[in-house]
Amino acid sequence: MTDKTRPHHSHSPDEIEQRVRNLENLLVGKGLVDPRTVDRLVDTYQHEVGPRNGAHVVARAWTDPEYKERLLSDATAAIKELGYSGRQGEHMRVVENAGRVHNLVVCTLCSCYPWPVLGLPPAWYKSSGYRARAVTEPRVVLSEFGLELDEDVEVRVWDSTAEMRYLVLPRRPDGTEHLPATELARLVSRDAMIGVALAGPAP
Amino acid sequence: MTDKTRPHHSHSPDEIEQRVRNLENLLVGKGLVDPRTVDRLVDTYQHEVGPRNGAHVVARAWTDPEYKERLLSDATAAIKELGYSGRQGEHMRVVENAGRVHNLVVCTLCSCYPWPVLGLPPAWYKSSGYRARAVTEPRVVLSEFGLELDEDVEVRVWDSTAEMRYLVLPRRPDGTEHLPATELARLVSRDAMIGVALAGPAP
Amino acid sequence: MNSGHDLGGMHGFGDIDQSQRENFVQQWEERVFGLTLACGLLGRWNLDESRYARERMDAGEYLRGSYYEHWLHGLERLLIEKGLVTVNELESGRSEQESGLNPVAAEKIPGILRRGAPVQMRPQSAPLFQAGQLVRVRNFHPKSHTRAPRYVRSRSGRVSEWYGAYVFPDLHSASGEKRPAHLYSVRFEAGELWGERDAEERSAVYVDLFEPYLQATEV
Amino acid sequence: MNSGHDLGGMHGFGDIDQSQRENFVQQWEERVFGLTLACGLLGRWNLDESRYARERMDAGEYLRGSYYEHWLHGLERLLIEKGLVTVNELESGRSEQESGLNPVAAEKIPGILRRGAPVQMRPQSAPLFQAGQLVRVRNFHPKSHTRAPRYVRSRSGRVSEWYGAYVFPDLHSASGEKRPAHLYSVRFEAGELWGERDAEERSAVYVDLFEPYLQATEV
Repeated sequence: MTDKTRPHHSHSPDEIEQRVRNLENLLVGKGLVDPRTVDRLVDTYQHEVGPRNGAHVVARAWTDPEYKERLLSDATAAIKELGYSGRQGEHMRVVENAGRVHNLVVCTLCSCYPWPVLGLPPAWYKSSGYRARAVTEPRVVLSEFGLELDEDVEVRVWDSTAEMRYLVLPRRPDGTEHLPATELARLVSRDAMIGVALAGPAP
Repeated sequence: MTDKTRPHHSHSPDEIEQRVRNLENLLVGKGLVDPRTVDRLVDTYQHEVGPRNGAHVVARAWTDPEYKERLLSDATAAIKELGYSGRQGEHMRVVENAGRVHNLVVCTLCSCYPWPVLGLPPAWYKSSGYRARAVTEPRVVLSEFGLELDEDVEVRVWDSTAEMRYLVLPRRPDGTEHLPATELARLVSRDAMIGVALAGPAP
Repeated sequence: MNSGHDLGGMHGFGDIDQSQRENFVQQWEERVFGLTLACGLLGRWNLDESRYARERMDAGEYLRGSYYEHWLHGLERLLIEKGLVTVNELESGRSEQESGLNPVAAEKIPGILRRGAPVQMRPQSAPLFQAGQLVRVRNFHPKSHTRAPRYVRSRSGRVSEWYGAYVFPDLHSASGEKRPAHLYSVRFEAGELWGERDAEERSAVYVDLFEPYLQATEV
Repeated sequence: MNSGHDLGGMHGFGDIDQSQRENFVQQWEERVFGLTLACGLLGRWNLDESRYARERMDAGEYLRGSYYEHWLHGLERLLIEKGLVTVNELESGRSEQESGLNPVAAEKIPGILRRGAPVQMRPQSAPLFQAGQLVRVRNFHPKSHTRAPRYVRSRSGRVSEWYGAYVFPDLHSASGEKRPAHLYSVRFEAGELWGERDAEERSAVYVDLFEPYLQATEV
């Protein structure tokens, strides 16, 4: 449509950039914020905390039935065993793709997401379209992500409306019985732990 | 808030003006539109059709009980008697402020409004705020318009969701028994026929 | 469709700007108004299609945009969708081919406006509901055009009046087919719509609803 | 509040832009993220207040704006509302008076993030509902903050799990008071949410809902 010929945001990137720079200068000037603290916060989630943590948890669950049991019954504690805990993951729950069930996670009201195991969410997870549609037409959404579910599979959508954060435990791919946990973890993508993909080698 | 420092619309007036001018030139160039027709349409609703028509109807109803009866039972026909009919008023209904009842008209989905008797709606009638709030907090809306209703008055809000157009028949002000219909009509404002005001001398 | 246009019950818009007492706020709006009506008179789309065209505007653009920006968007969209202009033409503003149609002449306008376009039809069946009857609006969420606002879905009210049969807009916007549907004015108590805690006292909303939106309900 | 943020079930957004696979799309977003967290650590507002601050963004701006524009709006709003900066300062970008507060040091960040801020509380009563029980979400439309999305209001579902008692966000955002409320995961069949005609087959939505949102319902 003709929308394409028109700018999609009300404020130019330059304007916002300037506004944010002014805000930071102001907050630093008032002694409210230490810019090194801001750097540290950004750096933590850019480089330290990310979906490798979640993949570690998943691979462990695939290879250790007792761990898996603990993970499904008390995810927060089981995940902490592996060293992951804290902000935006104070209370976690793991939902398993098993039998004829596929799970999908969304936050329709904002962008709740299990930071300690997945880091910060991808921009699409926070988009209006995903938040609006994941609960009404999850199969259509999944098929846009390239995931066509069999008709007899039930889709369970988890809308994170409170402080419980959800992580999908994907199905272990066939033919991986011989692989060690470190190799298995490489098969677990962030998208698989949100539920918009299956575990497996990257396409 | 800081919103005030930022532009409120995505496109500058100049941009839209140019876009509309281009569109009109294109449509005329393609032989789809005669600019004189556009002039005529605008002129009709700018200068010919307006709330004086509705005021005429109301004053007649105040002074002619039989007319009022016809107006309340078949508004479209009764209004046509006075020469008003047509587009966006093909089907009309008049609701009377009587007893302990006050009526208010809105169109939450777009901007439906009885053109033949009121002309085109004021911009506020089409605003998001009016459309959103008239159905949830009509008393608050009315009080913003300066109309404080007694607690025992029932507010009836008419949401024009189909092709029926609503006109409020306001209460005749006290002490006007001696006035002829032509004088009475001057006491009937557009706002009174939408329901956000009472009939009476302009404040 | 559930989108930005379905405003009943939405919060956060603040006070109403009563200073805008005229219909047209800016000059270009007059032209958009006239162009929309003039193009509508070509008969290539109906009123329900034009409403649906506006509703499909991106929800954020709709809510940020002024009223006649909705109309402008709807008109451009319909002109393209109905093949009356091309995207290229719209972007360049230059006609690449004459339409071969005859624009409606200015002289015809008074008669056209006076006649209007009534949408009442002969009913094909007896109305299912009667005045005084309790009904419930169905819970449905079509992506297509509907005139049942979201705030009345699943809510129960009492039929206040039967208006006769009218063109059913949900179908009319989708296919152009004019099928009659019984139309009712239904009265909803404010407490039923918004919950007793959040509703104003002594207040009711009357909504015009087509029979396919409604089902009988137990008292 | 019913506003632009309450997106579940809204139409008209088109395909999801999957190309945006990173969290930060533009450089300034990193700063907004860090500033928001750093200011939050001053302890002048809680998480629910910061959500409510974003929700109060004009609905059109919210839907047109990018995610971190919501955050930027919310942060500016809270800084002003809580008296940490003045409108003048925000507009000029120049500090007119030092805050006298101590900013959180970078060295403290790892510990703070690792500890997080748990919101589970000791229950003050036994939970009213049990797993397997049918419940209905109340029909309510507060202008204030709530975590019951509009699409589940009035809908019935089955309690899937009781999670314990947690800080009740509706109150927490309004007054800062931490009052425990039982939290349940409730399973809603898609047909119950969207109507049989518009729902996908074999699909259910699990929503986390606080006890005050719920009432027992007959089967």
